[in-house]
Amino acid sequence: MANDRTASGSEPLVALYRMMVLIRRTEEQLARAHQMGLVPGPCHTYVGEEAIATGVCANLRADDVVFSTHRGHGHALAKGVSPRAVAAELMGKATGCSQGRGGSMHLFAPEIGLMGTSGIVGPSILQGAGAGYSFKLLGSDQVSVAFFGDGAVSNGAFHEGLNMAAIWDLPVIFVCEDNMYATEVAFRDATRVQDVAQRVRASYDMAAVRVDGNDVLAVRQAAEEAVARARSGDGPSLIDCKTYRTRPHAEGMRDGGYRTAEEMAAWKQRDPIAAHAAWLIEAGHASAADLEAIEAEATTTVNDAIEFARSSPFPDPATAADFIFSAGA
Amino acid sequence: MANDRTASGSEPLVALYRMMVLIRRTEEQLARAHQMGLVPGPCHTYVGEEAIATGVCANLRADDVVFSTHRGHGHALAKGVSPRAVAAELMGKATGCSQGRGGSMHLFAPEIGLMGTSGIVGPSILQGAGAGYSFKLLGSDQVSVAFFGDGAVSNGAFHEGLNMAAIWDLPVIFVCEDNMYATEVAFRDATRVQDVAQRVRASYDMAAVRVDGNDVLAVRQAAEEAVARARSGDGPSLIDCKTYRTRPHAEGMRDGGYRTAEEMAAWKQRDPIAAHAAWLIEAGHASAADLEAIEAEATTTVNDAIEFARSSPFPDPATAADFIFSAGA
Amino acid sequence: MREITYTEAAREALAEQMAVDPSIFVVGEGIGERGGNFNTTLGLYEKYGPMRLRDTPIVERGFVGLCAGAAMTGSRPVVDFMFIDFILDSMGELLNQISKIQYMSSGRIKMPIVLRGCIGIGGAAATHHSGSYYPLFVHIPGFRVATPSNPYDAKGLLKTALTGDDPVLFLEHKLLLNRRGPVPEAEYALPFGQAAVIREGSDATVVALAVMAPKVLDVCDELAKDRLDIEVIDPRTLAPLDMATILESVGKTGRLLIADETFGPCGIGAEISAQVMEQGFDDLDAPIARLNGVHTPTPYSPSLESAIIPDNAAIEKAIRDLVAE
Amino acid sequence: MREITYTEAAREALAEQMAVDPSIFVVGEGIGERGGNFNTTLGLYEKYGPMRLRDTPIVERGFVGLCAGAAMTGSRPVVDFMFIDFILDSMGELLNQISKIQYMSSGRIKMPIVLRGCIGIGGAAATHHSGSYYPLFVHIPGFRVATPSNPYDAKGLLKTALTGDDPVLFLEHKLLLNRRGPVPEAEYALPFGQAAVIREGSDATVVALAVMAPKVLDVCDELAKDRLDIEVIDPRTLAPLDMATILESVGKTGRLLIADETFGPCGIGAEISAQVMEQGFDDLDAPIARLNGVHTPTPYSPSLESAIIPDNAAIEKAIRDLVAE
Ligand SMILES: Cc1ncc(C[n+]2csc(CCOP(=O)(O)OP(=O)(O)O)c2C)c(N)n1
Ligand SMILES: Cc1ncc(C[n+]2csc(CCOP(=O)(O)OP(=O)(O)O)c2C)c(N)n1
Ligand SMILES: [Mg+2]
Ligand SMILES: [Mg+2]
Repeated sequence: MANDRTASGSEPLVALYRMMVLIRRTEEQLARAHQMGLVPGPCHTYVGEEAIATGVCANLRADDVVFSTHRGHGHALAKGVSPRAVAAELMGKATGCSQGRGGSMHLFAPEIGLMGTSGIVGPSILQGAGAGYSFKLLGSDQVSVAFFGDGAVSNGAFHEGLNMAAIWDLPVIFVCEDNMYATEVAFRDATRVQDVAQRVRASYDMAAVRVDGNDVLAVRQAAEEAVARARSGDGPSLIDCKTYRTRPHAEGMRDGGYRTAEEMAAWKQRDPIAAHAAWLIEAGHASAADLEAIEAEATTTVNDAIEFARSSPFPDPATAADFIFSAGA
Repeated sequence: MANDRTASGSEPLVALYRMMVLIRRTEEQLARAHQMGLVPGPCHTYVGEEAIATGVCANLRADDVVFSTHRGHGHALAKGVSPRAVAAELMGKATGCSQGRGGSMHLFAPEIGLMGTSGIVGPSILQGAGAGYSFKLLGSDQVSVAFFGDGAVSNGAFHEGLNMAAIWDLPVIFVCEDNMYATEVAFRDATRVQDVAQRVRASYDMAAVRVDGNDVLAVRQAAEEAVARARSGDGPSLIDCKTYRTRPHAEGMRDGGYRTAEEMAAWKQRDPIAAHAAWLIEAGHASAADLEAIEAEATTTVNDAIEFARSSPFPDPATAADFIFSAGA
Repeated sequence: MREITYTEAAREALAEQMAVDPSIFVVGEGIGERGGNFNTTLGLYEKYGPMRLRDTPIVERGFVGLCAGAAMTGSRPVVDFMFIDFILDSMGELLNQISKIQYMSSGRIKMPIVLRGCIGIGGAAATHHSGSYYPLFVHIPGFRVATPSNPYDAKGLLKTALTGDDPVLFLEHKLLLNRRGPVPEAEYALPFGQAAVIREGSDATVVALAVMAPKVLDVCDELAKDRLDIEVIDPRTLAPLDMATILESVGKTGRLLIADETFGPCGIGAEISAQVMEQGFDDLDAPIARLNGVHTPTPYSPSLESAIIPDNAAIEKAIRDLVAE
Repeated sequence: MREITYTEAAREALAEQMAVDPSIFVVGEGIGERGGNFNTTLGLYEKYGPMRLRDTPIVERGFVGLCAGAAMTGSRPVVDFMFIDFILDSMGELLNQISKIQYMSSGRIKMPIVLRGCIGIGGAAATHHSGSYYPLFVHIPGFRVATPSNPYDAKGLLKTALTGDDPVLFLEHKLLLNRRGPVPEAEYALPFGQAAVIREGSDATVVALAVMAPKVLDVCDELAKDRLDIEVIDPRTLAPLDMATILESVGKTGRLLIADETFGPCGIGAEISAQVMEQGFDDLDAPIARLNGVHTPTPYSPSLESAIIPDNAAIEKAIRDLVAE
């Protein structure tokens, strides 16, 4: 609505766009870098799912914490890790956010609350619950967010983690990114009931909502409520986000067989960035030119990040076994 | 009803009584033997919960299989293991059903479908599902039963196991023995939703009913339906049996603090054996004298079993490492 | 003889056994229509369908426990972990159930289950996809552990795994998967517990397992130019471990190096060293040496990754040092 | 000096640290009001309440993973497994997360977590309640592993565990729990990686850990009557392992036996043997010997159970054989 178009009213809405575009451009460039052989290890992109990390992290403070998965670039960026640090990490450089130790699936930036992405399905849920336990024990009002895919929902970690968070009223937000597939195993084949929010309410008596994961405003709103609930001591929530990844499970993987071209095309129509752009313009929060400028800016930022990463040094082999134990131990 | 009092009509109903009494007497004698130092290891009795194993196993064939828990004496007996073999096992004798290798928590009689009791919470559920997978794969009409306590419901094995059984339509009957406590942790503290059947329907779309676990006829009826469902290829079921153990978690353990004398007294009033006895007499299926005779018979059988166990030899120490691998391997 | 890849050889073993034994089924993520992340089951789904090629949710503990129950009741499950790292969530089912049930039941229940997956460091897979773990399964009683280093062994050992009645860890190093080698068309199987002397020599013995076998062979070919004549043994299975072949070799050479990519502490090298100490002490002309990967989680960056695995230079140095002792 | 039990000593360490460090909390089944199956937390719930003494559902994987997240964010969790066997369901969280996160985060995240539980064979606990498993955690990088053999060490090592920033396995042998011993009232802590020479001698060295330490001491007292003068070393922590003390002793005695109740293959004895081989070969007057429990699941029956653990007679024979070599 036009009368929302004040600096303070529009800027947070435009910022959502800015972040989604930044994630998209970074992912596209990382995919290219992977094709060029600049990313030595695996690379799972977040293309198509940007609204979720963006909408959730928009509600977080720097001292709130996030635990993420193998598909974690978007969460890292949305939590504030720079594209430089992400790109350098994927290229295995000393300037990466994990100093080259981690790669795509192990991004760490604890200074700003990115407590790690995990190559194993499940642990983000438990560690997220654990951070919530810490905050409650220590009397802090920080909150904890655990991201995970539909693939985690059948895993024991999901059930053990949500149950503990529920019975102990922990300040945790569980964010399920249901993109309908775990690699090529469809969620409908992995379980008979795909309404995760309904299950969580019925089994754990936890606040749980289902949202369109491609609608950044819907995600942001659900997360706002969940964060408020957690921060005020009213316990955990689950946000069940329906979404779709429009690239293969990982770069370089064949993507056929398990999903149809029609399905993919239909979801591409529902691109979260395009949808938010249209809304911003229609509601008068930004002009097409504003958005083009944002895209240009993102392109510049990401180009710089890739260049930074390429020109950064590899870590010193002599440090390969450093940091296994804490200093002085 | 009196007109049910034909030999064929009454006998199965009386048999339920016979089995429950046999379990009770065996447990009482094992508890005594434990106090006397004749049972060298731990001993978890089934006193108060006899109706469940009895009602379920009354529907099973010898080639159907059962997977059980640390509290497995009742399941073993109901599946047809002799009191001699159980008592001897608890005394660590060569004549025990596990030849002295197992003890109270590891009873095996695969010849008659007792596929093992487990000292670890969880595996019975997964192995039960696996036997169902086998039967389906091999085209057999056998069914599989997994017993477990309320303590297993929060464990990941429960969720992973039930989900697999549901999505693959396995011929399995999951029997939850909800005696309200896992050692001294109350089920109400372990989870916010204690209606297990409701949870299982909502999360796994599995047939699930809640029954009075102290009512042997109710259990038998629920199991009859579940077994028929499994045997005819219509998939798994869960039976959520509410019950109570009237002895300590394990023999020799202190039993105070976590439950009140009133609660215990109230449940003792609901003794499954007394209730069934009253019903049998009232419905005209047996006379008080009939039941007394059955008790006397059980006492004789169990006394014989204890005597047999006491006088049996310990296993030969030279066999301590036999059977780790299959023969010839 | 025809040459096929390691993966093809193992797949052939699986396909042949699935054709003759309808009780075999495979579980894993993406092992159905997709044919496996590492092509372990390619083409089999079309033949045998979903009951025998079972795509699963991500429930490693769950499906291992399920397979235990299936193995106990007449089936012969093959668990395809893809990366063996994912086995860790199922350790309770493995160490407390699968390895113990034959024993507990006094041999009345069998446990014919094959647990397979890719091991090892390579390709910047990083620390959640680079584990090996075999010493854990050698330490715990009740497992057979096979680590074939070439296509011929891969097929022959998997055949034995699929026809025996014991739990078998079948571990395929990711850098070996695409290596080609001769594999006869005729039926064969390789017994467990029989090491292969893959190179004869008299100056020293090197026990090299999994990916280290071809690496050590390459180095020894180089060393031969300097008239160093090294015997190389691939144990092929770590449980049972064929100590007789190793001891015989040490009796001849007097010197022993154990080369193993994974960790040293409480590893395979330690066990072999201790056994040779106990049974072949007098044969030793020099202390037994171990060459292992650095004792650290696996870093991602190629510059760090290559620093923690024993490369050819490290192997050469270890052998030269041993001979010089 | 006052004498208290092993359990009391460890509980004192926990109570003292909980009093000064509000970030410590304990999770486990029955560790709240009940005070722990082994009285590990007796009396603490009354003082500190449920947030710090947290009774849990039976979710070993879950609460270990939860404690990892808590340790990463400023808390200091103590996981009380009761029987250490229950740790197996959490191996994924331990081996892939807890042991790796300090490394992965380049030391920016700490992992101060204590994992405690009862180990060992005894009392017909049978095969699901008799495991030890410590070689697994020595093999995998990233853990500290303590196996105190007496009350003094139990308190001192737990203090160090509770003030350090690394994951520590604190393993209490069930047959030691009620043993009494001197424990000073004054504050103290024992550093990790420092073995104790618990008996001096010159004829041979025996490394004896956990329950084997008191057993070996008893046997050596007997052997002293025959003028056999045995040095006994308790490593106290297995990771880090104080090889310097062992090597020094072997330098003096020339003979070494490692006595360990748990399994031989890829065990602690293998590692010590291999290291002495590498660093102390010339000191050896006889092959290093290992004495271990039989490599089998633990049977229930006392007649079988006692056949698989090294008893005093077996210890005596092993030492006599070693000295006679
Ligand atoms: C415990 C475990 N098992 C298997 C894998 C291999 N794996 C990596 S990603 C993936 C699929 C994950 O699906 P989902 O959770 O839906 O996340 P998405 O990739 O769809 O974002 C699998 C099976 C793993 N990482 N961890
Ligand atoms: C994985 C695991 N953790 C802990 C234990 C210790 N333990 C033995 S019985 C028990 C309680 C089980 O409760 P429930 O499942 O309700 O069965 P019940 O004893 O009430 O019949 C516990 C915690 C165990 N056996 N296995
Ligand atoms: Mg998904
Ligand atoms: Mg219970």
